[in-house]
Amino acid sequence: MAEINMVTAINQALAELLASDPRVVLLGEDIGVNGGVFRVTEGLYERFGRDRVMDTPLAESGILGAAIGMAVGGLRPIAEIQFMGFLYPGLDQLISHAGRIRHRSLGALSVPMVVRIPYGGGIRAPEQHADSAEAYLVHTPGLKVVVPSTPYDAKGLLYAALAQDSPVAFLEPIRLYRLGRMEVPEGPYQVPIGPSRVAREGRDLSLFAWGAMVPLALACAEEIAREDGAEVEVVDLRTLAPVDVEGIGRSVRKTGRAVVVHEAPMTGGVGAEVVATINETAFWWLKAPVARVTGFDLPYPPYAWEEFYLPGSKRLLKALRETLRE
Amino acid sequence: MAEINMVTAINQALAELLASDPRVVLLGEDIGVNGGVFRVTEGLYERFGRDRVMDTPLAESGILGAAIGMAVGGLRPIAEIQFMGFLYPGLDQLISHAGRIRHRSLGALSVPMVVRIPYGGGIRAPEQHADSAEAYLVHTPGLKVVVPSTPYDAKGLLYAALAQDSPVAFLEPIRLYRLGRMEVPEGPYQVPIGPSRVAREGRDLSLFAWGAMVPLALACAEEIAREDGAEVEVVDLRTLAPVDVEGIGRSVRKTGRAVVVHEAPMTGGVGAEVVATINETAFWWLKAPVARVTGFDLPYPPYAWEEFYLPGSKRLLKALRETLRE
Amino acid sequence: METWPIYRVMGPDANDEDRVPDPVKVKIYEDMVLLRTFDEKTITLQRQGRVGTFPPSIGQEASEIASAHALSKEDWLAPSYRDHGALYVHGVPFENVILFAMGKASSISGQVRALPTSIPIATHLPHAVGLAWAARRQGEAVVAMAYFGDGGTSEGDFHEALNFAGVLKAPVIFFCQNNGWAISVPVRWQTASPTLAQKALAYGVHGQRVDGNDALAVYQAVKAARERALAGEGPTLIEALTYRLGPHTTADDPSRYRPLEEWEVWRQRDPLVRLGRYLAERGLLSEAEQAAIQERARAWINRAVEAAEATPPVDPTAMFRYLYAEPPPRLLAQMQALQEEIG
Amino acid sequence: METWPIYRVMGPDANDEDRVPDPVKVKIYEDMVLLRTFDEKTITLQRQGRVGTFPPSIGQEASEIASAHALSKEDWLAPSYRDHGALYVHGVPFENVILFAMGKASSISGQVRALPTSIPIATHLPHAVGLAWAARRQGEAVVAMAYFGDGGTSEGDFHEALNFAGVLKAPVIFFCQNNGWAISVPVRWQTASPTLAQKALAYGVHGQRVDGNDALAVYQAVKAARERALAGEGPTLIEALTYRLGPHTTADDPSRYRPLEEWEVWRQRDPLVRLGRYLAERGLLSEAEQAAIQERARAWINRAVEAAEATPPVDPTAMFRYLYAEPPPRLLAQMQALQEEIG
Ligand SMILES: Cc1ncc(C[n+]2csc(CCOP(=O)(O)OP(=O)(O)O)c2C)c(N)n1
Ligand SMILES: Cc1ncc(C[n+]2csc(CCOP(=O)(O)OP(=O)(O)O)c2C)c(N)n1
Ligand SMILES: [Mg+2]
Ligand SMILES: [Mg+2]
Repeated sequence: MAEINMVTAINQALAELLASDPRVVLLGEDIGVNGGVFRVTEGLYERFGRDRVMDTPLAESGILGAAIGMAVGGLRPIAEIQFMGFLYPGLDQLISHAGRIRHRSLGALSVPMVVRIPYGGGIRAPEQHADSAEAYLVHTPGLKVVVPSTPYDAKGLLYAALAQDSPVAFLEPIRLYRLGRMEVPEGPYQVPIGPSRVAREGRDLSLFAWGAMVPLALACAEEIAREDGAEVEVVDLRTLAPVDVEGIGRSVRKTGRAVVVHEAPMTGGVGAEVVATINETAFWWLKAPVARVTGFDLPYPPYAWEEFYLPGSKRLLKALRETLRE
Repeated sequence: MAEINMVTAINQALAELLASDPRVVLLGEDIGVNGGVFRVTEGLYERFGRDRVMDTPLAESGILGAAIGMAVGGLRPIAEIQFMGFLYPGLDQLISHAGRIRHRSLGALSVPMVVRIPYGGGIRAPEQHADSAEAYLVHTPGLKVVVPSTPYDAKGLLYAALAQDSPVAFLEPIRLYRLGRMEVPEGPYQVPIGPSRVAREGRDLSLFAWGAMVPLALACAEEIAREDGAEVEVVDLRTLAPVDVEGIGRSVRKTGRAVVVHEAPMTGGVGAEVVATINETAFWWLKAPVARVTGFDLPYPPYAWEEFYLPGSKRLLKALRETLRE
Repeated sequence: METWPIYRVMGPDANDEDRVPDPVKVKIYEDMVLLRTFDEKTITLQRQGRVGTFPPSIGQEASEIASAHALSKEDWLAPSYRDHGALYVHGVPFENVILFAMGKASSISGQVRALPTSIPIATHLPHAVGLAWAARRQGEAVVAMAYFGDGGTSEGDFHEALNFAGVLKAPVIFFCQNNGWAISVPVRWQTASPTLAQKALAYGVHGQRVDGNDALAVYQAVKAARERALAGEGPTLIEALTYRLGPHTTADDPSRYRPLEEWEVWRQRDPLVRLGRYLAERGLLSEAEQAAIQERARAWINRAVEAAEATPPVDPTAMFRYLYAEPPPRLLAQMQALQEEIG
Repeated sequence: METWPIYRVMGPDANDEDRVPDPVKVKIYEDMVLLRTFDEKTITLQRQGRVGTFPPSIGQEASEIASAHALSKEDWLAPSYRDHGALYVHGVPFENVILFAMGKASSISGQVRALPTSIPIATHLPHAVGLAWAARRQGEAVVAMAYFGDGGTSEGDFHEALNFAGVLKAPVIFFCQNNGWAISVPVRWQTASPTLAQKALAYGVHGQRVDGNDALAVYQAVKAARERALAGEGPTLIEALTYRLGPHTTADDPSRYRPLEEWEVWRQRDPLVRLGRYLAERGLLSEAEQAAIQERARAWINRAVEAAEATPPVDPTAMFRYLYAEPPPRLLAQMQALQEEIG
């Protein structure tokens, strides 16, 4: 098996899906001739042609709305939103339609589409190119939301996403695109949507993370093991919606302590949902308040401030130690 | 002082603001000649003319975007979105611009605008006319979000909203528009944005609510007092963003138990933020898990299902009793 | 600047009337009668609290009904909230339309190729583009048609959809019923463009104005747009000039904003009366036959309403069944909680 | 269909050149040189990791600079990410432009009447309408001008803004730089409309095509639109035909999508060379003087970059200062936590 990075893993999955299922079409801005601004769709236009890998006009609501129509009409569209900060002009299509058509038609129609959305910070991008807006999606009934943190999961979750009968937002952590390589099998396999993944076992504290926060979480867990002799369990949520109520509860019932880390602003972020879910499933096991380690309640700042804005190991280690101490 | 309902209180505030401040302009769909689909702007067009009370084309992003420009340019626009379910096509303007211009200009520009948004269910409205989407707004840095539950608060919060240097989403619970009357002073007064309001004192449990859930919360609190002899403190959050960290913590540190009730779907709703805030400010005082009583994780259903979807006294009383019992 | 003639078939100097088969003319009339009868009935039911807020099509029956008759059943429909008439023509049983008005059913049903009515204005236009594209990719010779109003032309999604469709040359028809008003906002406050049809020029697509109270013209205009689309000549924007004679919905009071004189003018142009007169003149349907059709419609609707009211109340937990193929655990727990709650 | 002539001033059979004052011509040239010099320098800095991703305007200097020169300082500017040139002309010190490229400052500064550059495409167009309306209501004789690209015409907000402006007859100029490409998407895939200017017809507003590499024509076109707006004749959509000679941003590689021949053709039309030749021919600025201007620009930019790099690193907590007039308690707590974190 080849060791590949996340960009290649997603590209491979897309190529295999296009090759094996004629219903699959890709659409988005600059995904065709240019191969995508992150090169995720590289080579697909050349191989599958303009009718399957469609460079669209610059219009997010149009892209998502057209994808909805395609999905209802029998195709399996995979739409790309170039950066998460540009999802907002198209958000209505996800909230008002993608998430509701199945419900509103009482199951007669469904919307099996995938929306790929590069997201998150840490790469010195221009303003408004580093948003983490997963909370809006998680609060939208009818949408599933997944976030891979490894090349293997990226490919497997993409296969799983395309097999759903529901629309799936597939969030791609930009910072991890080329950060590491791992063995990824060729051909189809699915990483199930729903269950979280214990990325590191531990008995003393549950650390919940997703996307680019997972490597940070793992690194901090190692440091805590080394320096403090405590074992942090790192849970990569992987699926944000539907939330893995059982997986979250199980881990915290074991450890009795929890921290959740994300890039998005704290208030109303998915971290709040994790805390609330812990409160509901593991309250009696809790030995300390759950800590949220997050971006600040500010718009993502210009990149000179980025390192201060994003949760880093200092901020996370402090929270872990405080939570372990209580 | 006259006893008036919430529609009249808002109408009165708008009329006074238009009369006293030439910078105030109203804009929205059907707010002029027609006086608004809920009659909230009744009579204002006739009195202040088309340049101050503007019937706009049918375009939410255009309305909010124009309002942003007006606010930066020195006016004090009050935009109306006809129903909360129609905010979504304009959400980008709030997320990408209204909430960021002050930050992105490092304070050189500000966006003092108010967006009035009728919201919520319970009136047998057509599909997609009953959404409670406050969670999207609360997670958006730079926006303030207020929700009155009484005519007095409606007028006072509107005055306060217009005095802000920030954009304020002013959510109007449709179900309460004409539900009760109370004395409301003529002329200006502000209900401060930020602090919650203890609508009913109690020592045994803190019940957090806003909008149309407040009367429900009060009724259930009375019933619990009568039937169970426990005293529920009802906290009307009133301001959802910035969240009243101190007020929430104070009440739960006193009572040791909490329930939060809202109409929106549970997952990722503002209830999660309330739970997380309690976890951070009152964990050591908690005697039971905090219960969330909410709409289900579904799109708002057709109106024949409405009574089953919305939190009602049965659902809330059950949660209160369980939480009191633990 | 191009001129934008208004296409007519039933007018004095119009032609093309023979291109509409006589049985189709009669069927269009019957369906228009049924729609009018239902709308009038439902306004009464709403006043009695027996249905919720309801948007009647009174005055727009020609564009509403004749347009849908020009489609094939394989075509896709993307309707708005006011398009129960078109949905019925396209295959949704009227029984279902009634249950929907009672909040008990979906706006669509069964095997009909239609989306649920779009409540947020014009946001369904991109769906029609996608449906058309899907059909083409799958080798089907069908079109997608979206219904919307004059107000809908102001929404960003109108623009994005027409632009997409133009670029793709997708087989779509954008059917705009310009009924003069978007609730209380007259067209001249909606846009400074002298016509809505000319907005097509911004997208390199075909624009067509048609007399929307001329059922035969509407039928022909949609037919022609459909043929163009299937011939690979791309989308058409049709502006059907009509008028809403009733309120926007049962919650609306048009006397607050609409000059009575304007209404009077358009009442004289009632599309149902006009088609009835035409059919009588041509000997296709006598006045007596028309009266019988109206009577049958009334009786049928009354029975159907009674039947709908006699259907059992909704199963409270049914709402949990449809959102996902398999409801996730938390949703199942919510369903169980509701079950316990209602006992 | 209206024809859409391309307005030129510097062409063979063009006129109007005397309407642009000579000192303005020279100043436009100087500013174009400064912008070109800065953009070239910044591409190098980016390769060295000294600035972040950067969008140069190389090839578009005539439309970028001359358009802004046609405004009054009291007018409002609503720029896009590529419009640091226009912002500079409108009053943002170039020092600030450099700091912004380094991620250390806002895209605007001081008392200039401009919005921060809009990153999401075309979503700032409605702001220009609001600014224009606010100015009119406050009795100011000013306009608002929005900058955007060919790709921007596909966004819903383009449509909503132009439609609003048309209805309000607001004093707005929509200045579209059609540089042929939206990143990798050519205009013909962006829209099936043969021109962008004709999109004005959908809104009852004035549409104008201009040679965007003809600095004097751009200047005159904006001046004329401004006068029309101030005379109460409503908004104008200007399509300035130009070309991006460089990459979309420093992260982009145009060789992946753009035919070299096309680029060659447009390189021959370099607006800077063209204006230089014109000024030399008219005896307004000799080649030697032009060389001196270029030399001064280089020296100035080098010094300014050094100065910008020598500014102290940002204060980490400064980002908390601006979102609200008074930061709410949780935000203050976050600021204190950061303060502790960085020690
Ligand atoms: C996005 C959105 N905004 C606002 C509304 C509220 N609303 C419902 S119908 C309507 C007017 C629609 O007018 P038009 O498009 O002309 O259609 P008509 O009702 O005349 O058929 C408005 C503003 C809505 N449903 N969706
Ligand atoms: C709403 C939105 N969608 C996508 C993007 C990503 N993006 C940045 S520039 C660009 C192309 C813009 O092309 P055009 O409007 O022609 O302007 P130009 O860059 O050529 O000046 C795209 C797709 C964005 N910034 N905003
Ligand atoms: Mg209408
Ligand atoms: Mg361009």
